[in-house]
Amino acid sequence: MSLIANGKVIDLAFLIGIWGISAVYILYKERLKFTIRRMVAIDAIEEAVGRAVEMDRPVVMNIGGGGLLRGEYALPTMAGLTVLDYVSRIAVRLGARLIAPMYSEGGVETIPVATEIIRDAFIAEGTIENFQPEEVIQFLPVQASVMALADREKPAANIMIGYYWHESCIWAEAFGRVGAIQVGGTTNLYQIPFFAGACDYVLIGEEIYPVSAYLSKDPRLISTIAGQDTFKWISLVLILLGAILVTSGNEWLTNLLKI
Amino acid sequence: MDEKNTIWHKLQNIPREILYILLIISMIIPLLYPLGLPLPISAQTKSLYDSLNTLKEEDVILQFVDWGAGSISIHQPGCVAVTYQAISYGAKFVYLSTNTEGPLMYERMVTEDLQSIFDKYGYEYGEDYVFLGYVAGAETALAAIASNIRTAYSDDYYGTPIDDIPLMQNVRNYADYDMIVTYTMGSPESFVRQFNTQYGVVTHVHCGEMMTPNLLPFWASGQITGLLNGAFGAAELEVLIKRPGNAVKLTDVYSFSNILVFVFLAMGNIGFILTRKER
Amino acid sequence: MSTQLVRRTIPIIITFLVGMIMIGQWFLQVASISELATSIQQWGIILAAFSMGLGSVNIIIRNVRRIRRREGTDWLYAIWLLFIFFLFSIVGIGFGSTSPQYTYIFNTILQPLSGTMYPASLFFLASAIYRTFRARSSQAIIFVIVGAIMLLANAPMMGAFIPPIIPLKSWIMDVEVTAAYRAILLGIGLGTIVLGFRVLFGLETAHLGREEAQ
Amino acid sequence: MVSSDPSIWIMAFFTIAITSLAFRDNPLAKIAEHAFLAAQAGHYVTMAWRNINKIGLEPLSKGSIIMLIPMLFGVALYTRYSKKYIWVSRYPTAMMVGIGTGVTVRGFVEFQFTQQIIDTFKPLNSFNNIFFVFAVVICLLYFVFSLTPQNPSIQKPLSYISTVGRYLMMFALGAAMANTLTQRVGQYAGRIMFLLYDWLGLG
Repeated sequence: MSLIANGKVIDLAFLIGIWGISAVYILYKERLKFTIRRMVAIDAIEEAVGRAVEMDRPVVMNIGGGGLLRGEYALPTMAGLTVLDYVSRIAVRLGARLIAPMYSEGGVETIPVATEIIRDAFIAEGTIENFQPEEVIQFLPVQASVMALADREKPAANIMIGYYWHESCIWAEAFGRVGAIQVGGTTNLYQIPFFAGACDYVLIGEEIYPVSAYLSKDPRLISTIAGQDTFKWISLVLILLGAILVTSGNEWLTNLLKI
Repeated sequence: MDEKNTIWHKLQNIPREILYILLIISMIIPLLYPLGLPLPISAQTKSLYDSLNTLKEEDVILQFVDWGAGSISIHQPGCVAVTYQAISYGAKFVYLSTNTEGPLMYERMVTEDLQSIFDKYGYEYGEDYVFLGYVAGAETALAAIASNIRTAYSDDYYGTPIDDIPLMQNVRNYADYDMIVTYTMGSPESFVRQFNTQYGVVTHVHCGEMMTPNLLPFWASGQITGLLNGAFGAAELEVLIKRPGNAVKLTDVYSFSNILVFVFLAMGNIGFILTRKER
Repeated sequence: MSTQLVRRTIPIIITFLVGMIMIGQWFLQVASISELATSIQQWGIILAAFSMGLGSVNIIIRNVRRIRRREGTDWLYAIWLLFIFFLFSIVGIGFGSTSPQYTYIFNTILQPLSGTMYPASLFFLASAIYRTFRARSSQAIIFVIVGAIMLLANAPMMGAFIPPIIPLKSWIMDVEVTAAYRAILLGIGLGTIVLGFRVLFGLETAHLGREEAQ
Repeated sequence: MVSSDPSIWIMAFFTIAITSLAFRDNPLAKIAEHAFLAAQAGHYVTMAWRNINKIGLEPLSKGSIIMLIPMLFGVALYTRYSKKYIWVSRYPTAMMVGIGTGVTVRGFVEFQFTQQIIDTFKPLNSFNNIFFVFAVVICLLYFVFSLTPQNPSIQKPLSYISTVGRYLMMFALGAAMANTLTQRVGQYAGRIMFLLYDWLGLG
């Protein structure tokens, strides 16, 4: 009666491998110096803010209602906060007016963090005096209040990155309706179709993490992404190898993976 | 150019309220005058039907009543159809729930549909079917149920200690569950992980249409045996067991409403393309 | 140093130990680990039940504050909210959820509300489809065309008018969508496994709050 | 024949009030929304109490002292509301996160990695199989963000491949959008059934 349950040996090996590689990459992140490839999403965000400056209309950025208390929702919310930091710096530098509506029901703990981030952007540009905290407006994700903001402000750009539930189509429609360029991304697989439909550029699922890693240059996040990429390459090779072997009737790899 | 322009602009700016009223009307008509259109049977529903046909006397099926009031119209017909087909093989049912509204949904389903089926086959509560009620903890509770059901339930929903229930005498853990079925809008993947991946228990899922793309890869690999695709799945199963009910009526609604929303999508985009030359 | 140990390090160690016991139950055939894991899972059920009450405490605190502030009609809604909350919790705990009294208030109040709240987002989605799902770019054209085909394919009536739509729907779902979603799920699967590593080894402590972040 | 049962009328009122939220925000909708938040929280308390009672308190009263640990940890969750002792609530939270993460992640490797790869070993002898295998490979390449070959001669074809991957995924997202709309129609049609059959007594 072997120690490891039958049919689970290879899975345990993969688990140890995935965790091991992540640990090694994180430990030697300075020396390994991974980088994130330039992503179309970042051009889309820059273009959206640039358009807002040209048309002298505000930029709206929202990070969803996920909050910071549960890992599954905290990570996309933190990615949203990183992009908020980047967007607010560009907006302040180019003189575009930034509005960051936040949920007052879900994830209220993010409001002080977001306010701090926007204040830092103003401090960095030395224009702290025209930072009005009420720019960080609290909203229930009720259609009326979102629609009202969109119709009143008529923003040129709307960026939504974070964790969303079924209110995502309320946000997407409200700002798409007034002609804003929209960039949307969430890890909630059920909400990606709405962003794909309503936004000019959609970040599909975990694509929001490399975007935030690229912007924040956080070596730990970059090395975590590199760890996952290593195993994406491994699964790519396994799939191609397995398909070719199975085509010639050889079940060797299939049985190996089932040990 | 102006006259043509206004039509396309009007096409794009129909007020929301009119769309909603059209949508509600498109749901009312087929509910009052059912069409009864032929339904193609999908492979996902067929694999559930075939799996239920392999049931034998005294087999135990765990049915997770995990839907809430929001999806009674989709999930209740599915659970009734599965029970109707399985009861003809003499299978025993353990109903339980990981959704807080589950217990009230179970009681509504019994009074509306299941009581007549149980009476027809002479099924007694406690002997042939039992309801254990709600357990908190989502996937953690499933792990406990799989390894030892008595850690999650010390009695049934009506207070009878679990060891005094005849049916539960030989129902202890995964080895005693012949198959499990979950009817949920939440996370059916957690059921597949804790029952099929770990112990190889046959797992069926009745999910909403929205979740089907997420679950098809697990059906294709055989980790999910039967997959009911929302109201379509329930209706197809109702057709296969020759007992058409509310789910078939729902697919009539789909004929009207989906085509209406297709018209919305087409109008919006035709108007957009034709007014594009100005922009 | 001791507050650091007691306030952050021991909770991180608890998360690690408990997580490893769960993983041990999965991979190792050791009876003692498996029994320990099952009993800890029972503790998890009790903790989950306790945490369900946290939402109610938040609601009570927030709405008592709204009543004290007495702004316009806002505080009337707060009183109405607290009345319904105490109606459900007192009848629920007092008579028990199987009692006819509780079944009555559930079926009359919560069932229609919960049964309509989420499905009513149908209207928001329908208006989003009409007003913002536009074929702006070549990728959006693919999205709109396939969305249109599937809307027709999801109408059984169309099967009579355009018979090839049935095999087309099953090809779209069983080949294209399955392949694309399998790739997305492989990516998310790896992400979840690495997130699990960071949570269990204390690299990810969002759930512990941020006061004494190192 | 229109129903005479007052509770059916209350249910119809709530159904229409919530639906009116989609048309325009109005006091009726606000009453219904607040009632929903409160009733749901009250229902959670009721269901939570059953679990705590049956699995925690009763065994404890029957002498299994070990149950003292989860019960005390459960009570400790509520120290979150005191400024001074908020750190105590980290112990139950840490345990819950440990159990939850462990239970979920342990199965992920086999569930969402090895079994998915094994099922993608399709014999390349039919169009569907070839399309399937290469669609998975191309979409997977789209999700490689950091370990991409540096020399430009490979980067060009790689960027074309990831664009093809994006088209394949937008294709799938279009189908998912249609299915989401269909599901919501099916859910809301249930409420129309209640209004037509139970309330107005038609059909």
